[in-house]
Amino acid sequence: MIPDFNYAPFVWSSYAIAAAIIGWQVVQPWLAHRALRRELREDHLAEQLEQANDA
Amino acid sequence: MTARPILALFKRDLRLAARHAGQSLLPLVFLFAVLILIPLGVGPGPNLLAVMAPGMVWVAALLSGLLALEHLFRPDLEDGTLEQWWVGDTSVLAIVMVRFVSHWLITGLPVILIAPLAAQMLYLPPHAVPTLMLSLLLGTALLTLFGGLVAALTLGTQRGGVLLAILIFPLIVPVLIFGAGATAVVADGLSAQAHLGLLTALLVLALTLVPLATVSALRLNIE
Amino acid sequence: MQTLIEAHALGFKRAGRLIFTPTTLTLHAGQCVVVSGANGSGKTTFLRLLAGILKPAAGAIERRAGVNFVGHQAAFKADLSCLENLCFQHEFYAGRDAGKLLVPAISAIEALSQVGLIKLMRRRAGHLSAGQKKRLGLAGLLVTQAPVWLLDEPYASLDESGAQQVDRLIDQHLRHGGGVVLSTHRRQPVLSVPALSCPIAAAAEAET
Amino acid sequence: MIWTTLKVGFHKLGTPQVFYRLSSLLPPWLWAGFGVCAAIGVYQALYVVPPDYQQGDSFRILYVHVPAAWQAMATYVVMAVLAMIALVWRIRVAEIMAMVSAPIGAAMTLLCLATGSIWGRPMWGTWWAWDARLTSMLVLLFVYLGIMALYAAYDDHRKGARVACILILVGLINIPIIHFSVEWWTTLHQGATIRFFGESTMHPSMMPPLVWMTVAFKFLYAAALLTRARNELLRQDRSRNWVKLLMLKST
Repeated sequence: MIPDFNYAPFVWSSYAIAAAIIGWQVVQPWLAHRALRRELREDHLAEQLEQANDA
Repeated sequence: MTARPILALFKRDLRLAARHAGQSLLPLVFLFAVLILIPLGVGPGPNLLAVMAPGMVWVAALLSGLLALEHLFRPDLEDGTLEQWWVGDTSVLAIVMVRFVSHWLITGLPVILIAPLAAQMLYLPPHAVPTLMLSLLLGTALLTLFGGLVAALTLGTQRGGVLLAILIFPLIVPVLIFGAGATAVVADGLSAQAHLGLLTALLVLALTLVPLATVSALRLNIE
Repeated sequence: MQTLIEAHALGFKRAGRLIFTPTTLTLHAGQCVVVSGANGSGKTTFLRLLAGILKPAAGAIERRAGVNFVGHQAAFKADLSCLENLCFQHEFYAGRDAGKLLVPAISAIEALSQVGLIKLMRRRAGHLSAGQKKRLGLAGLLVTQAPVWLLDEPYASLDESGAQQVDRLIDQHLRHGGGVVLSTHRRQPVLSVPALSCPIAAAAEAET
Repeated sequence: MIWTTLKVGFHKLGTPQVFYRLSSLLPPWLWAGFGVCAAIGVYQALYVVPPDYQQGDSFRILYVHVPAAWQAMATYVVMAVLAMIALVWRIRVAEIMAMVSAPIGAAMTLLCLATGSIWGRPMWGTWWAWDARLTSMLVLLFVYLGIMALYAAYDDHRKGARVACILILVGLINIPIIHFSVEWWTTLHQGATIRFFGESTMHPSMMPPLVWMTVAFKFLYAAALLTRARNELLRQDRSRNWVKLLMLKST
């Protein structure tokens, strides 16, 4: 299934780097979105704690 | 004197460095800027560049190290956290050592890791790269230590920047001579035992004396 | 009544001259001492001597319990959020073994809600107003278990409700067996236990 | 009549909520488009196209190197247009899109430099050469990093974006200058072998995967741009109610 190329290490490392960099373009927004959601939820809980204290 | 405060300080320093990554990666970007300017200035000829490579990489590494010294103690003085080091029984010497280690990790280590790439751009013979990295390891540690001491000394003055560069110049001359010398000698195929040995001796000396001097310099400057 | 700090004829020299006449102060558990004196008479320097930041040029000091000093500037990193700053404060002073308060240190979020900064938990300390920074400094006290509080101008840039809050916190701290030494200008502390006074007088000219 | 609806549409696009809906609906399709084209392109590049008589199989790196280079430069052009719109009409969405393009452009430039350097090793015997095209590509990477650093340095994102947009326009003028100033060196890099307009010296059978990969990179840029822009919009408006309602409701 894996074709054997001459200069194989160079070809495969190039495609690996491409996959890594493109992979990061896919993963980064997803991570950022998840982190923001978690942060907003924590702030929401903190506010509820605040109301509970005032009440 | 448990390790928890030390770990807390270390984590805080790394978190702060990550928070303004632009500022902590400044030495690295400056190193590359210098390394790009040299071939543009001198011309792309491989053999000419190969001769200059050890010296150029070292000068660029030292200059970029200077940029980061300003952020060693001055931010702490300005926001009032520096005087908190003496409140409580955590020994200030340990705190200063932690600050040196975290500063070296943030500014020194990336320079060492990027050195092979930089050497390749200046056609440094590949067999000299390990020595370059080893000498840079000792050199950047020395730069952090001497730089830390000078930064602590000039903390009292308003803009320590210029004074800092002038004061540190004599301290880094031997580091440059032995460091660049070690790489150049290995590039020519000889052994660099002597250079690296002297550099290590200098580092051991600095590791013992500089933190003590820095602590007293800091205490003087927080009055 | 356990003594927390014993300072005997404490003095500090700047450019070779004593700044104030050497002063003696003994702080016992449950006591609040107000350091009084004219502007520039050396109140802050005296507090920093007590905290151990400055080395005394005259006299001696003996601290029998952990100390926490809050200066004019609340000592926080502007780039870190309030929560991160407090977590660091708790971690940094947690290692202290010198005499702890019986009361367990409260969590960072708890401390923030007590000083009314809970909504700003995520905000960077650098973006706070002067009053809010002062409250963050107080929250820093709650997060550590240092029995001795050394407060330099705790009421500065705080509104009346903030000042009352400071008094409440000091009262609570004294009830837990802590001690407080503070310097203040206009606003005097209003406590259940009357505060003692420790005057700072300018150094006599003759003394060199 | 059309002109007015276009103008209204253009400005309506600028309001955050409208842009949020747009940047939530489009990306899935764009990511899908990227996936399909990349799959076909990579398959053809690795399995279908015969090895080159001179370079053997190492020329297959071309199918990643060249699209990345084109995309790096195309991204900069798009970013400059967005920066122009942001500076002239002060449209916040254009500012966000310009700022968010910088990391993608930097990634493409990095990919181009890395794959080019790896391809250069067997062909020219060295990882790096101070050659016209390589040097100007490296400078382009520094321009991208500078834009990202400048934007990150400001706490006030509107001001930071405007300052960075000015830097983008300055960079736009600077890049052709750098390209031609280093052009006078003896260039190791091969001449332009792929010309759409002129007669291309590449063997036609090698062409299809390159087309697929280039289209794939366009999809990638569009998808990454909109997804990152949506995140940046949410991050900037996180204290607003519409973000809070949105983020907390859809747990």
